[in-house]
Formats: sequence, C-alpha cells, structure tokens
Amino acid sequence: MNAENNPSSSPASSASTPEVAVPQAVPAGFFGAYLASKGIAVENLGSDATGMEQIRLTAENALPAAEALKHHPDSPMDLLLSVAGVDLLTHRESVYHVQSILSSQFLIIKIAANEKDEAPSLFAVWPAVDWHEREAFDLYGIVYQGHPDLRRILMPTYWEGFPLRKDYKQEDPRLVWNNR
Amino acid sequence: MMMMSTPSSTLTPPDVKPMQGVSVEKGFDTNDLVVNIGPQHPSTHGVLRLITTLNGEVVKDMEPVIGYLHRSKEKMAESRSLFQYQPTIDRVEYLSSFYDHLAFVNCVEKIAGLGVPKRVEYIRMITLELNRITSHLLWFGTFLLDLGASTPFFWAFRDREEVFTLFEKLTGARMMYNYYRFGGVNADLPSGWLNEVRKFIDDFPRRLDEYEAVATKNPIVLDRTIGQGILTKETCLQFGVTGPALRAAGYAADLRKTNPYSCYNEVEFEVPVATEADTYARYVVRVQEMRESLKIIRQCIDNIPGGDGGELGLLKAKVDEATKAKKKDPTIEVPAWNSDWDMFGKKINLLTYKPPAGEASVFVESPRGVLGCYMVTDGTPKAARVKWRGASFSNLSCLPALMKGHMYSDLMAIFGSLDVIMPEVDR
Amino acid sequence: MMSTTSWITSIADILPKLPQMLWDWWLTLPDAVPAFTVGLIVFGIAALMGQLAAIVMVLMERKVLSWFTQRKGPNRVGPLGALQTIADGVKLLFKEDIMNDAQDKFLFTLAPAIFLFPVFVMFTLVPFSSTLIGVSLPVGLLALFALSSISVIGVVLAGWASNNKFSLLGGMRSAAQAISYEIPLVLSLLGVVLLTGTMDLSKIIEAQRGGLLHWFGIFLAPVSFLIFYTASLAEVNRVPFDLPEAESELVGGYNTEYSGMKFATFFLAEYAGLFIISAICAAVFFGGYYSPFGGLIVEQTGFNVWLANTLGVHQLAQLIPQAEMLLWMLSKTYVFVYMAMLIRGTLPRLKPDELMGFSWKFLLPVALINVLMIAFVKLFLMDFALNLVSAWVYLGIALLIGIFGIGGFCLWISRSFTKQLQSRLLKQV
Amino acid sequence: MMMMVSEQTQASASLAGKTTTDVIKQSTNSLVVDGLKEITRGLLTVLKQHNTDPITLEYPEVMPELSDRFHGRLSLLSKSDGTDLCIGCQACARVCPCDDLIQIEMHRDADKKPVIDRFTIDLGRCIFCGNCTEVCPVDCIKFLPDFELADYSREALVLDKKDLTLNGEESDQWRKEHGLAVTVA
Repeated sequence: MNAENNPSSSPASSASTPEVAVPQAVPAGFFGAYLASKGIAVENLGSDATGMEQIRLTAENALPAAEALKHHPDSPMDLLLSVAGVDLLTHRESVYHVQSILSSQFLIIKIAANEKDEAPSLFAVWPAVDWHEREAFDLYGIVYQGHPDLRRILMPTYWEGFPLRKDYKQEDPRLVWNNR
Repeated sequence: MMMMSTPSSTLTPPDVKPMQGVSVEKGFDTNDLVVNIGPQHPSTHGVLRLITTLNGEVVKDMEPVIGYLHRSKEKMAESRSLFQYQPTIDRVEYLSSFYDHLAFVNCVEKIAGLGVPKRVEYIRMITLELNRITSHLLWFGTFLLDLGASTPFFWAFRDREEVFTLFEKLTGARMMYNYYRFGGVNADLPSGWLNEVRKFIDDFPRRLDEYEAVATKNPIVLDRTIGQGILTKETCLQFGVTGPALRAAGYAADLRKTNPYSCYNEVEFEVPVATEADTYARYVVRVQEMRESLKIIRQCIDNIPGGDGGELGLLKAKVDEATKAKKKDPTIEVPAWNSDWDMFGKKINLLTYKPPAGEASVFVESPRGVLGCYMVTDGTPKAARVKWRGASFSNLSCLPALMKGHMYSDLMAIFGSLDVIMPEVDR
Repeated sequence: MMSTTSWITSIADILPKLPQMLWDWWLTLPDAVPAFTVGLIVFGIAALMGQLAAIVMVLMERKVLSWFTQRKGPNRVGPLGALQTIADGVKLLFKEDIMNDAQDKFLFTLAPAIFLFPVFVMFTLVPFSSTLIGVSLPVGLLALFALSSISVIGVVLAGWASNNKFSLLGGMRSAAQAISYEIPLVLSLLGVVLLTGTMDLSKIIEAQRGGLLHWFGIFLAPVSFLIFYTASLAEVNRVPFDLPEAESELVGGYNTEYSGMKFATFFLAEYAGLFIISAICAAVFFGGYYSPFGGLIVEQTGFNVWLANTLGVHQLAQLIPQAEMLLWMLSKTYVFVYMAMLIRGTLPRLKPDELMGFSWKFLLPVALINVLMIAFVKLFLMDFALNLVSAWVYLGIALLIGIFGIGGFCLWISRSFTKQLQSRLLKQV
Repeated sequence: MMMMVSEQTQASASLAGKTTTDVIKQSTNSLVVDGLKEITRGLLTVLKQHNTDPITLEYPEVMPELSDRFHGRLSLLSKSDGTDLCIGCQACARVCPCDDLIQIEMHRDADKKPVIDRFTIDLGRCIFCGNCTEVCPVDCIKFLPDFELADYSREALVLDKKDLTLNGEESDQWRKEHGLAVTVA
C-alpha cells in the first residue's frame, strides 16, 4: 500500500472511459500503400489465407517503417502479438504479427536475416518484442541487432545449437524423432 | 576463528560502528535479500522461477526464468503429420485446450479452404465458452487461494468438475479433448447433452453469487487488490499484454467482438471493461466474463441448427440409408436434410490428408488473452512451421515491471491476477 | 555375617513399613522438592490434555473444512476417521528427521520445544471446572499471557536456525505480529479485570455465575470480547493472521525446513494454542463452566441430590455438578474453535503492513477507549450508585470527557479515518 | 454494431453495474460497519454449506459413472464368431502421435487373408488421444471405459494381442452399446 514506493501506481489512466475498438474494412495492400506514401519502399506479399496483409521489410527500412506503422493516423499498429522465426533453408526470417487495437487490423511483417543470421531488432519501436525476439534467437539463432538483452530464454544457457533449425540434429538415441 | 564460519556470524557486518543518535541508515549495514521463488513453489502455478531481490519486504528487482516446461511443441509439428500432431497441442494450454484446437484447425481450414457447417460452429462455441468458464473458475480458485482463502478453491473445482463431466460425455476426455477436426468435429452431441448443459448454466449463476458473497466485497480482498499492480494501457502495449488484463485497463479489445470468428457475430454478449487497471479490476472483469459466457452458451443452445444430437443422429442414419437406396431405386424419398446440420463440411481422409502450401495466422480470444497459431504448410502432410503465440508468454513478461516497489506479499495477488500458466509460456 | 534367612526376615519386616518410611522421608525433604514433583505431575496431565485437545481439533478442523467444501474429510482410519490424527502422528513419528549442514542444529532442535512447552503449561492454568484446575493462581490471567508470549521466541528461533530465507521472513513476521497483538489482547482483558477486580480465572467465572445476562461477552464488555478474539487469533497465527506460515508466499514460513516429529510439535502446539485461547474466551467472556441459565442445571433442579439419594452414592452429589461444569466449559470452548475454523474457511489473509496497521491504528485505540468506557461504567453505575452526590459530580465530568473524548474519537473513527482510507484507496485507483 | 459494444461496455463496466471506484466508495462509507457486514455475509455463506451433502465419491467402493465415449483402455474388437477383426493396415500406428507405441506385424495366409502375428500397445506412453480409434477402417481398435491401468512395471503396461482382444460376445456387446452394426462377419 505504499504509494510512494510504487512507481507503477501513477494515476495515468484513472477514471478514463473505456476505449472501444472500431473495426475498419481496409482495402488490400492498405499498409503497403501507406508506407509507400511515406517514401518507404516495401515488398508487398499480398494477403495470407486468413486475409491478413503481409509485407516484407529490408534490414535498412525496417525501423523507419515500423515507426511509421506504429503512428499510422487511422489504425496505429500498437500491439505486437508475436515474433516467429522461420527457417527457409536458404536463410532465416522473422515474422512479426502486429495488431491495431483501435481498428483491430492485423499486419504481418517479414524481415529476412542476412547470411550471418543478423536482423534488425524492432525493440526501439515495440518493446514488447523483448521476450519474443529472445525466443527466436534461442531457437533459430537469429541475432537481433539492437536488442538490449539478447540471451537464451527457453533453452538452458549451456545449450549448443539452435533447435528449431531444419538442419539441427541432436545425436541423442532417445530422441528418435529426429531421424524420421 | 571457527565461529566465523557459522551462519550466525556471516550476517554480522565486519565493522559495525556504534549507533549514533537515531540515524538508522548509518548504524545498520543492510543487505538486499535475494529470494529464489520457484521453480517449485506453491504459488508460481507451475514451474516458474522468479529471482527476486527484496529490500525488507519490498521487491526491488525481479527476473523471471522460464523454460522449465519447454516440451518443444513447435519442433514436434515438423516431424508429425497434421492430424498426428493435433493431440499434442492439447498440452500447449491445458486449462482451455479447445482454444488451441480452434486456432489450429482454423489455420488448416483457412489454408485448405475447408468450409465449416453452422452446427459445428455452434458446437464449437458452446465448448469454447464452457471451457472459458472452467479456466476462469480455476483462476478464481487459485487466485483466492493465493490470497489465503481456501474454501472458494474447492467450490470452484467442484463446479469445474461438473463441466468436465459434460466434456467427458461429449469428447471422452476430461481435459485433453482432441475433439475438433479439420472442417468439423469428431463426433456429434450425445443425446440429451444440451439439456445437461442447460441445467448447468441455469444453476451456475447462483453458485457464482455464492463465490462473490465470499470474495468480491470482502474488506481483506478489497484491501489486497484495490490499487495494487496497476497495469496501465501504456504498460499493456509496452509488453504486449492482452486479454482480461488489457480490458481491465480500459480497452474493449475482444477478438470475439472485433474480429468475429466461428459464429460469434450471431450471438449477443457484452465485453466487460474496467478502467482502473488494478488487480481488483482484473478480478471484476474475469468474474463478469463468466456471466457473459453463460449468456453466449444459452443463445447457442437455443439457436443451434439441428438441435439435440440424439434425434438428429437417427435422422442422419435414415438419410444415409435412403440416399444409398436411391441410387438403386430412384423412387425412394430422401428425408429433408439441411447442410447446416452436417458434422463435416467436407469429409477428409485424416490418414493421408495434405493441405496445400500456404500460410495462415489465426488469433482467437482465449481466457488469458490472444492465443495465436501461425502455420506454414508446404504441400506435405506435415507443417513446415507451427508457431504458438501464448497469451501468458507476453502477460508474464510484464511481471518485473509490475512488481517493482510492491510488497513481497503483493506478489502472489498480482501474479495471480495475471492468470499465467506455464505450459503456455514454455510450450 | 548374616544368613539368607535373616535377610529375608528383615525384608519381610521392612516391607509393610515401606510406604510409611517413604512418606516420612518425603516429609523430611525441603519444601521445594515435593512441590516440584507435584508440579511435574500436574504438568504431565496438562500436557496430555493438550495433546488430546490438539488431536481432536486437528481431526475436527479437517472434518469441518471438508463439510464446508462438500467433501467427506478423513473417514478411513477408525470409525468415521476418528483415528486419522493418531495415524498421522505415527507417520510423522517414523518420518526421517531432515537437517542440513548449514542449520544451527542446537537451536533448530530447541525451537519446537520452546514453542510447545509454554502452551502445555498454560493448560494447567485454565479452570475446566471449579476443582479441575492445575494451579489456581491469583494472577492466572497475567500468567497466561506471560506464557503465551514465550512461544514467539520458538518461532523466531525456528526461522533463524533453519537457514532458509522463507523461514527467516516468516520468523520475523511472527515476531512483529506477536508483539503488536499482545497489547490489544491484554488491554481487552483489562476491562474484565476492572469489572471483577481480580485476575483469578476462577473468580472471574464466579462473577458470571448469574447466567447469560451476567456474561461479559454479551452486555458488559462485548467490544472487549471482539478485540480479544481477533487479537488472540493473531496471537496463535490463525487465518486471517497466518502470515508467518503463509503457504502461498512463504511456502511454510518458519516451519518450511521442519519434518517428522519436529514439524508435528509445531503443529500440535498451534492447535493446543487455539484451544487455550478458545477456553480463555469461554472462561472470561462467556461464563466459563456455568450454564447460560445461571448456576448449574443439575443444582438448580436438584437432580444431583435426587440421583445420589436414589442410588445411595453420596459422592455423586459432588461429582455430577463437576461433570456438568466440564461439559459446559468444553462445549463453549469448542464453539470458539468452530468459529476459528469457520473464519479460516472464509477469509483470505492480510498483508503484513495491513496487519500491523490493523493492530496499531485500529485495535489499540479501540481497546484503549473500551477500557476507559468500562472504567466509567464501573465507577458510576456500580461503585458510586449509593453515594448519589459524588456520583453526580463525577458523572458530569465523565459526560464532558465522554462527549469531547470518546465522541470525538468515535467521529474520527467513522468519518475522518474512513475518509482518509477512502481517499488513499481512491488515489491509487 | 460497434455502438452496441460501447453502450454495453459502459453498462457492464464491472460487477453488478458498478465500477471499482463505486465499490470502494460504497464500502468505505462506513468502513468498519460495512466490512463487518461483508465478513459476516461471507461467513454465513460458508456456514450454509455445512449441511450440504458431500459430492465426493469414495473411489474403490463407488465407481464413477463413465460415458460410453470415455477414453480408457484400448482394446481390439473381434468379429462375432471370435476371429480377428483387425486387417493389419497400420493406419492406427501411422496416426499415433507417440512414436512406435502401436506395433503390428502381419502376414497373409494362402487365401490372401490377413493374419496378425503381433499387436502390441505400450499403454505406458499412450496419451489416450483417440486418433487410432478414429482412423480404423474396420472399427476394430476401440476404447473401453476402464481406467484402472496402473501396474508394477513398465513391461506390464505393454499389452499384446491376447490382452487387448475382446472375444466375440464382448465385442458384440460393445458394438450394441455404441450403436454400431452388431454382427460383423
């Protein structure tokens, strides 16, 4: 009950009215067009099977594009849902799922890692990527440049290799599934 | 010299100066106490380890260590066919595993373009909302147990078992259901099942009132929850916190309402929201969500196409027989049948099923927040990549920021109010 | 050289005289030794009673809590599970006694004993009937609370010697809690002591002989009773004041590291302590061993005399009232034990800072005011009732003080205190 | 649609139409009295449960009622005349999520009829998911409502064909209870 000891108890959101999401129907390629209007070139990957827009960013324009998306005037993409590493055999890719609470639009951002498995971290824009990027680093070995605390999270610290890579082999006879 | 190694002497600072006046800070050489809470601890709800630095009883710093329950669910997907993998995803979030299955089968249905009959969607909605009630009941019981009240825990488990008995009659299992199928469900409702559900939802509000009589306005509960662990909108977004915690912070963000899946656009319900963002607000939102779930279930039972399972099964048998006979004798009349009543949109051979190559991301509103499944298929029976987005993973990551400056005994109340379960964090 | 026969005859001579000789020897001893021996025997009986009470109460608690939650409770060992606690005790007796290297072994072993023995000594001070009392002290009440405060040393020692951080926190909390709640506890009894003018428990009970209306807990000092019951629950670490062993925070608190018989000792002492405070509640506030209808039923109705005459056993005339007294005392005690269990089944536990605040900011002022008010009641309504002149003078002063003092405090309690608390709560929302 | 949400959210902002702030304000109007009142209400609610009937079952004496879909011990049904129903198609082994839990060896006799040489299920690793029962083309491998499967060794949990197979009458009984065509030849 010590109010003075409690930094998170500042009455920032006291007694405000609830904000209600207003779903908007947006045309295909909405966010890609928006980024293009901002002068950021993105590769448009169309929609996936669930109708979410997918874009691919390069390492250079990832941060400005993310910044622009977060401050989109109509549907600010403020909620980062997950970061999925994907092993494409040729290279590895991180897939960011972001959502706008206000317009409840989803967007999928793909950023490919380079040959040294380096990719830009979006921590500066969405701090929520913290644990998610650590997980992708842990399981895929994608090194996020600019992440403040990139350590293993799920596997033990002494673990060797990155288990979710397709070429990962664990030579333990008990793990028969690796041989299938 | 021997005495120096005894534990009693280690806490004595080497050069204690005699106290001058009343200046406590000069007189005492104080150390922070590092307490290792977990991985086995009554209140960490699984195997979570919290390395906590305490100053007296005030939390100065905290670092969660996770991974003790890591069972490589995502790696398992790459070595099993989709149907073979499906039973194991019950274990991703075992307290509400219908939600895992919903996200998973929805992914496959979206990638393969499988239609789902309306009756199946209603069955799914009934099971989902019942599962939300069981999950919230478990949270309710353990939350109050963390606060120190033991009786509501048993009451909650009593009612939870009642729902589990309903689930057992439907799916054959009490917790690990493996019930949904691509484009349908495993089996139709048993005869009389809907009436039993109706009996439960008629009786449940009375018991919920009993729970609330014990807890909701109890001065000790109020004192321990109000104003504690304030998780503002900004902090929620900073850590990706979703679900009741986000709604308690003043966002009416519920995917059932904003991005309706299944047939949630056909039922009427409210999204409980509070603006106070504290532990009590999260409590209130969850309790209210249970009442809303009852409302949804009641509408689903009233409106489910085909009604109860028993007679519909007999009719289906007649239809099948007549259809078969009609091929030989075209004069036979086939009884009327609505495609809404089907159990499968398109019956697929689970043994050899190969979805086309594609990608899908499905997010559903699980009791703990947004549960997501991201699936990449490559035309083989196995998925190239299945990523689970557990709500607890993000919700847990805000705990250190939330706990700093609070008393140690607030830890359990605040952690309990986030409703984190570890299998979903570690997967 | 004596023959074997003479040995035998001499023994045969001595043997009948032996009890007399032993008795003579006993009388030649210094006074302290017989007193000490009698004390030991009394203590032994009290310890036995304490253990029996604890065994019954552990079973009762498990049964009662299971009834609240629609379970059956222990029902396998013995008829209706009556022997369950004994079976548990035997299990604990044979369990391995685990101690690790870093523990202070001497203190670690000593702590449960320090925790347990004062509780057993307290059993000798509680009157279960007018004659069934181990030691009838004129300062019985004071002795009881002097003894009860020793137990906390055991808890602090256990927390310290365990070399476990959870245990240490539990021990420290326990120390703070016991010290804080001792004060309202004693203050609440002060009112009764004022009213009766004695600290002898038997005399306090005798003062309530008149029945329901004379019980202090009903009309004369109900606030004292509430404060006493609350504070004594804290004193014996019961819910909602069970912070020292809050299992959801501190795993097991001070007894985290204990196993086997040592753990059983803590367990036993806690329940024996609950029994003691319930018994004191019954004795001090609810007429002790007298019935609610005044006196004893068998004496009022003359049943004991009639029965003794009918059966021709005249000792019965004394025994039957004693049995009734025991019955009343035990049933009243178990009502309070049941209440503690009901509270345990319902309430969550407080936070440490709230616990302290509750004691110092609420219970203590209320207890002080309560003592003051009882003192006024005693002065004006009882002592000065005959001397009307001085009564009017003092009553006038009392009214003034009452209006400005008590009234002001009550206002503060209900308005300012509430407002303050409300604004504090709302500020954080 | 969304207007409805906003109205409802306002109304349902918390318990019984009150916000957290309301609850505090109300309960602190006189904290002591209201607190005691609420505690008493809680105590009475708990006390009311004292006389309710227990719902626990004393397990070995009272068996729980299990539904006919219950996922218990796996078994192999036979034809009505008691001969093997299993055709050794390996479908169950292929959909099992637990590695080589089901092992089947078979050969075909002179009439090209399948003969099952070996059929073992390792119940120690079975997760009772029901995949095998679902894909079986002849409705042979099925669950029994039998959950008392504990044994003293891991080896004893590996059931072979003899342990698993139900005789003709039992199989007919099972099929009757589950609404399948009873006579299978």
